[in-house]
Amino acid sequence: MSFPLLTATALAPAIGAVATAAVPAARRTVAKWLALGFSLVTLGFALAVLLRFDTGAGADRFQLTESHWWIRDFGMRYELGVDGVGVALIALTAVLIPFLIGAGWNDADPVEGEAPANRRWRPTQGFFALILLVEAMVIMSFAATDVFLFYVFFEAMLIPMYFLIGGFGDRAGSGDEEGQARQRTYAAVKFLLYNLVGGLVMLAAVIGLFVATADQLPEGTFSLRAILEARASGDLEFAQSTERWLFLGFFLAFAIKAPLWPLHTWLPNAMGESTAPVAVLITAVVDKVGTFAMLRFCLGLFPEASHWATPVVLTLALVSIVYGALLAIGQRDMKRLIAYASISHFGFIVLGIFAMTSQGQGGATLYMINHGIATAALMLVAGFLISRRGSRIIADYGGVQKTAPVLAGTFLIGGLATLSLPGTGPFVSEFLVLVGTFSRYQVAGIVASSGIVLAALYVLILYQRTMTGPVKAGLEKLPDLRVRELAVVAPLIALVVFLGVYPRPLTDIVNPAVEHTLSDVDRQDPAPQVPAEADSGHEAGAEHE
Amino acid sequence: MSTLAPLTSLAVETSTSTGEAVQFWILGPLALAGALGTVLLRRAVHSALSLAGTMVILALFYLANGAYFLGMVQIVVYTGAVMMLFLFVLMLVGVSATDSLKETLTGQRWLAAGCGLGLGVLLMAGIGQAVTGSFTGLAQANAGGNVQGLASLLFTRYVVAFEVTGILLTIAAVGATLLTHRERVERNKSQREQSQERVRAGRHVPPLPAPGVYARHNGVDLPGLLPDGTPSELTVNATLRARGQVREVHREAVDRVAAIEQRTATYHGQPTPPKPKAVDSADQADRSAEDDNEHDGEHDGERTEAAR
Amino acid sequence: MESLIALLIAAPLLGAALLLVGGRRLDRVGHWLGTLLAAVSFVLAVVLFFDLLGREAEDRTLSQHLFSWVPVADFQADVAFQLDQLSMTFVLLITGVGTLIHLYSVGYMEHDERRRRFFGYLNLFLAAMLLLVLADNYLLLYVGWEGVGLASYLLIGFWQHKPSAATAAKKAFVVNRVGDVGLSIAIFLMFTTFGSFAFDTVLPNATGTSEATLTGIGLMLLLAACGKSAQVPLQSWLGDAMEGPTSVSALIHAATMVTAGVYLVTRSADVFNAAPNAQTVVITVGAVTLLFGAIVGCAKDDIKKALAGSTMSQIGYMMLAAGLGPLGYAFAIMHLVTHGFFKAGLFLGAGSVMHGMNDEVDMRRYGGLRKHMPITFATFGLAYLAIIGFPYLSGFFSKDEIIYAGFSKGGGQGWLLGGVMLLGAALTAYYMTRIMLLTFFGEKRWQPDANGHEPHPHESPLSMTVPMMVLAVGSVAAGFLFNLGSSFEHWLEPVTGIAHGDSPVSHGMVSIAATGVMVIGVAGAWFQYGRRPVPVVAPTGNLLTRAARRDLLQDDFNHAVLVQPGNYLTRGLVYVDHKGVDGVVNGTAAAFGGLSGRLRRVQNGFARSYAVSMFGGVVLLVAATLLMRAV
Amino acid sequence: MNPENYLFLSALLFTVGACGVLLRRNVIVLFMCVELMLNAANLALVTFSRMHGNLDGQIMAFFVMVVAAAEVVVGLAIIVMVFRSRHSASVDDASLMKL
Repeated sequence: MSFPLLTATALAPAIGAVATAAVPAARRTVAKWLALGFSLVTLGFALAVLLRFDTGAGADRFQLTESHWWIRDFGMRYELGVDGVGVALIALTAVLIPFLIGAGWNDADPVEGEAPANRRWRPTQGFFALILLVEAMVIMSFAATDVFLFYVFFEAMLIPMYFLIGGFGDRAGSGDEEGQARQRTYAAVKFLLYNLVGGLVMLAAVIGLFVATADQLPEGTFSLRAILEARASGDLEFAQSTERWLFLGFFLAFAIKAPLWPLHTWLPNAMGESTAPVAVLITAVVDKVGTFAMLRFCLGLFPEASHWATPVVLTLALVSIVYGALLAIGQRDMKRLIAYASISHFGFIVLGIFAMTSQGQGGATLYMINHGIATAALMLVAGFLISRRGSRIIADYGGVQKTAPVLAGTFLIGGLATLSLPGTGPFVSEFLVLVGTFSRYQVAGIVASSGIVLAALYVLILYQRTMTGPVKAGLEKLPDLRVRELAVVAPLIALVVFLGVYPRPLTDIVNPAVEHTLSDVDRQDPAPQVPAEADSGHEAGAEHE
Repeated sequence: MSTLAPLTSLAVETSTSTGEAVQFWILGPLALAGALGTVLLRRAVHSALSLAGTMVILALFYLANGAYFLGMVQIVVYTGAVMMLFLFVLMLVGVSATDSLKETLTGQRWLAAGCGLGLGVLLMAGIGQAVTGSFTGLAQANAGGNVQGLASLLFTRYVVAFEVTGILLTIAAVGATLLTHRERVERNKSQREQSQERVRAGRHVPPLPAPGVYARHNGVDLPGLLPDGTPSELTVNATLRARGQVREVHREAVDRVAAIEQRTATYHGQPTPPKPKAVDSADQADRSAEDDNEHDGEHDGERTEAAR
Repeated sequence: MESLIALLIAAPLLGAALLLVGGRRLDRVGHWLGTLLAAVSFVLAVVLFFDLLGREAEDRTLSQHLFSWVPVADFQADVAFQLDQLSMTFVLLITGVGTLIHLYSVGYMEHDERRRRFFGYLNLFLAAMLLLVLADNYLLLYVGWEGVGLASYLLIGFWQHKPSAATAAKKAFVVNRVGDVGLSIAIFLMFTTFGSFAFDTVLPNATGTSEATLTGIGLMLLLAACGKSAQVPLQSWLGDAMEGPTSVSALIHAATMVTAGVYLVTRSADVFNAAPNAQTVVITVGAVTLLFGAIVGCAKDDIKKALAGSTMSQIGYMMLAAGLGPLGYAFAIMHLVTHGFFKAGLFLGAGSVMHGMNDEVDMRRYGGLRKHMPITFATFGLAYLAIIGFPYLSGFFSKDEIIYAGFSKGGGQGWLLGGVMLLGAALTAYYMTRIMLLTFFGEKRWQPDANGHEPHPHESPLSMTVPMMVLAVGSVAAGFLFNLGSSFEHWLEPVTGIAHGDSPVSHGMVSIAATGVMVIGVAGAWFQYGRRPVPVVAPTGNLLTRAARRDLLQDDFNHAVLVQPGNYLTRGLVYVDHKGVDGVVNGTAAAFGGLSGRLRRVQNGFARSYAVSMFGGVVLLVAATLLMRAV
Repeated sequence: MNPENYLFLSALLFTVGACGVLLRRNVIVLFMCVELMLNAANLALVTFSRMHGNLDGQIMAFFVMVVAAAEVVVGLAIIVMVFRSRHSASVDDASLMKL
């Protein structure tokens, strides 16, 4: 059989994690370079996946597949394979991690006077090892086509994340160390509990799925591909109630992971308390697993239930969009603001997924990528700023633009990308989502569009309060971006702009996958009603008069 | 042996002899009373005694039920050995140590009462349910003699259990000795050291006064009297003091001592020594303070009782 | 030839990239580089213009397809350009005026250490604006649309150390965003209706599509136009936008960007023609804004804000004309161009005045400046005459045409529109004369500023005066040239179409009437400001005056209706999220904690209570067994 | 009369003993109550053996006695030890079995 590329991609960071963790305490720099190296190796593999992936018309849906028995008695297989969405997201993960490592280069150095005598104390090694571990698990869950395999990594991810959030706060250094530690622990526990609840419900659903398949097929299976085929050939037909319950079980877990109102409150805590790279890791990488899984599992496995749930899900998504944006406007803490902005964006993603149009879902997938990169840019710059001043409170800043113009500039670009300005990646995706939604659910589309204005508000308010105006006391000597920091941010910004101007490569990868998903849920795009027949035209008109 | 008389006419199929019935109806209530006594009497000794009584009665019941061997064992082992053991320990711990009737655990009494009542009712109901009119006596079971019968069973069918219980007993004995035997970790203090630390501690340096001085009799639990006739508890053994078993010194004794002092004083033509208020424990301080204003002996006695 | 179109945009874009990324090395040459690239794209524009002139009127449409931008199923967005007469007009205006203003800024921003970045932003603006007018589909237009919004945001807030500037910039961007929502919804509707949003599919198919849909699209487009062109109800940002450097106000907030709304309406002519209701709304908006701006313009003491008011009102004219359909499109554009000249001229003049007066903007502290800065006075004066519609200057032609078109709408509507526009003309004459008198005539009223510097007005350097002169020439001659055999109409005819309604009044009468009201307005201003001395501190006038000074309470309205409730809402939601949503979660956790705390009490360590529980257990077991046996 | 009465009696004794265990605080008394319960059980066993006409019940009672003896020995030893360490014979004083 051919070289197991996906396994290699997932394995590289795992090995890297072990290697990094093994570095002796004194050799911090070695650990850092080691971690960076392995993340780059992973990136290499991911690019190989990207190249090997055939976007041609005749190409089959899941490619680079690997399949072995894992636990035969329970029909669990080690089964990997990627469709366009998976490829794109794996690429996103592999691209982001090196930047995160670069951004967090000094975040995990032991603080002065923090028991350097104790030789076994190696926070730095731990930090980077954990990040690599998360990367491995995320890639694995993007590549897994066996529901149970996916579940395992979906849950295992929580462990390193828990330690990353609880163990490494940013050096806000505002005196009250214990208070921060308490906050951090609270955030970490909250994150863990929230996701565990979802995960356990999902576990029940996963087992339920196995039972349901075992009832109808010769032997029960967890394999997504097998189930899809069986469903296509009509061998497998879930009872309506069964399907709906299973759907809910899966959806709850994913809705928590990709925080959907009202299950979102863990995100602001987690992102606020953790260091900027970890915050990016949460929102840009880990949470994407949730939305990705909605697209692949909820829709793929339970089409009928997905139709059934669509109205509710859309409503929740809309609430998330508006609610998240409004709360972002109301925040005093930079990182929490970005977190709430992300909640609003996840609303858009879910909206696009459940609009069940090729624009909507394609847009949603692009949105996952673009939001990842844009938020990374914004959050990392914010992190640099915070590490300089030692405070997350917006009111502590002002006039930064005068003392650190480059920092301010990058921050502005990140912000503009976040408010999805045309010419940046997020615009394309957001517009696609909106078009896709509007073409089937006009009211929803219009309500969601209000998010455009709100986004402008929270981003520009943030920029105005921190960057413009007279220079706040204590910021006169604020150093501008250092070379390392610039090297981290500049490529991200370049990427954002490139994807805004020429998203073609991405769309080519994503479109076929989306078509497949739509055929799973047997939905076609609504046809344009030109010329003449104008029934929905009337509604459209009515919307605005 | 009058109780043994009805035993000869045993093994009736449907109903026991009236004699046994009489015996039961006399002794049964007594046994129950003993049990209640065990539970309700305040002083441990009393409850121990009433328990012993119950056990004896039970022994009689065994005999009445044709378990001659057990009856004897009951008397010898239980009433003889076990209860005596209990009494020894009681002596060790304090014979007259009493429970205060105040229940410290909230709701304990009610729960206990509820449970007890419930269990009683249920057991009664259960037994009542299981009542079968007739019963097979032990006539042929005891045909070869009760002890022989037991032995034949014990050494055939239950031989393993028997051995095991033997081992159990051995272990119990060893365990008991181990538990109660105290390992001395440091060497004994020499007398010198003891006296030295006594002086350092500023405790009573000279040897303690002997009990019973000037007392009507020299029981070890009778405190000696100070020159003014106030009893000094220092003279009584610490253990007794701990158990609160210091005997009362009766007022006459005190007065008599005082009188003797008086007389000798007048004989030598000395001025009467003033009654010193020098006392060695607050307990006696207020007591002698009371001596002045009221002179009621047993009232005084029960007051000291209360003082303990 | 087509390939030049992309270069048209590429030149300033390159400039922007170089200047913004280039860093300090370019500080010395940056401004010249920017100006040069602007000039380059102007030259290209001229070349293309003559190329178009060389062709037949019918095939004067060049188009260039660069690459497919966002292809998702039916959603096919391309990066492709289309250059027709309408676009060409705009391109010339943008690049021409743009270049001039670049030149002007070289002098105007001389003492600003961030001049390089300023020119970067200006180039960015040019690129975006060109993209806007050259796009061949609405989505790409949207990109340019937001691009100019961004540029204007950056330029308004260029002096970021001033909180007022930062706030104004934010306000402008947000208000524009509201309009953009309109544009995007319009695009959604087009996509759902026509399956595309390229001009050449949407516009031809417009006729024959349900009117309701078209009305919807039209209204949404209008909303967008209102945002960009500061029309009621989204007008509030323009006044504050004057916080930016004056050359910016001249280029973006007078000549080009704010007129994008008119471009949008004109470009979507077919849609609006097929949706009369939408047109009516457009007309109403135009008329209202026309008066609104004029009234505000009359009351302001800040010279730039007064000019901003006038800009609004002039764009109101254009909007109204555009709303008239084929009757007015051509004249809307014509007025747009002439206005581009004279209003830019006016702003540059104002800038030059401020340049000489230590950035003093209060006209009541000017006075008698004509002898101190003659060139400025001359150019400003010419532009002034042009805008008030002095006969045979450019304003005269374009405005009269619009008024005439208004009358020829026919019926009571026609009379009404004509009347309104005449009133507007009178007001225009009034407030412009007021500005003129307050600034250049009368005795000097200036005083030392806050730092005690006595301003000593002086004429501005050549780099500033030259553009002013050029624009002055433009504002004098443009109208006349355009009207020469109504060349302009015929130039635009293929795009907008031409119609001539039957006006109740003849063309000549309209001109006479317009001139008449102009004279009245000037006289009114003269009587108020020319004859008696002007108080340095504005008197509290009547209610209308005071309202007008506060921009007719637009900000108070927005504050009361939008901002304040918004604040309360967000604060409330923050509270709800913390106490409500999060409270539920933490509450559950706390509940479990408390419960276990209670249960812990049972383990009180007293052997007897354990005994009780065991005993109770026994009782239960016995009971259970008995029950089993009972049943 | 019928030997069942012995059973009723033993039930009563057992209950009383149990209540004693629950109510008394003095370790020794408590222990006696346990003995009382054991005896009650024995009475029942003996009675059963009589009713069924075989000696197994008595054997059981015998074993109970032996075990009880062993238990008493060890138990009392423990009591003595506890008393030594904390000079008290009250169960409630040894309440360290808390969480």
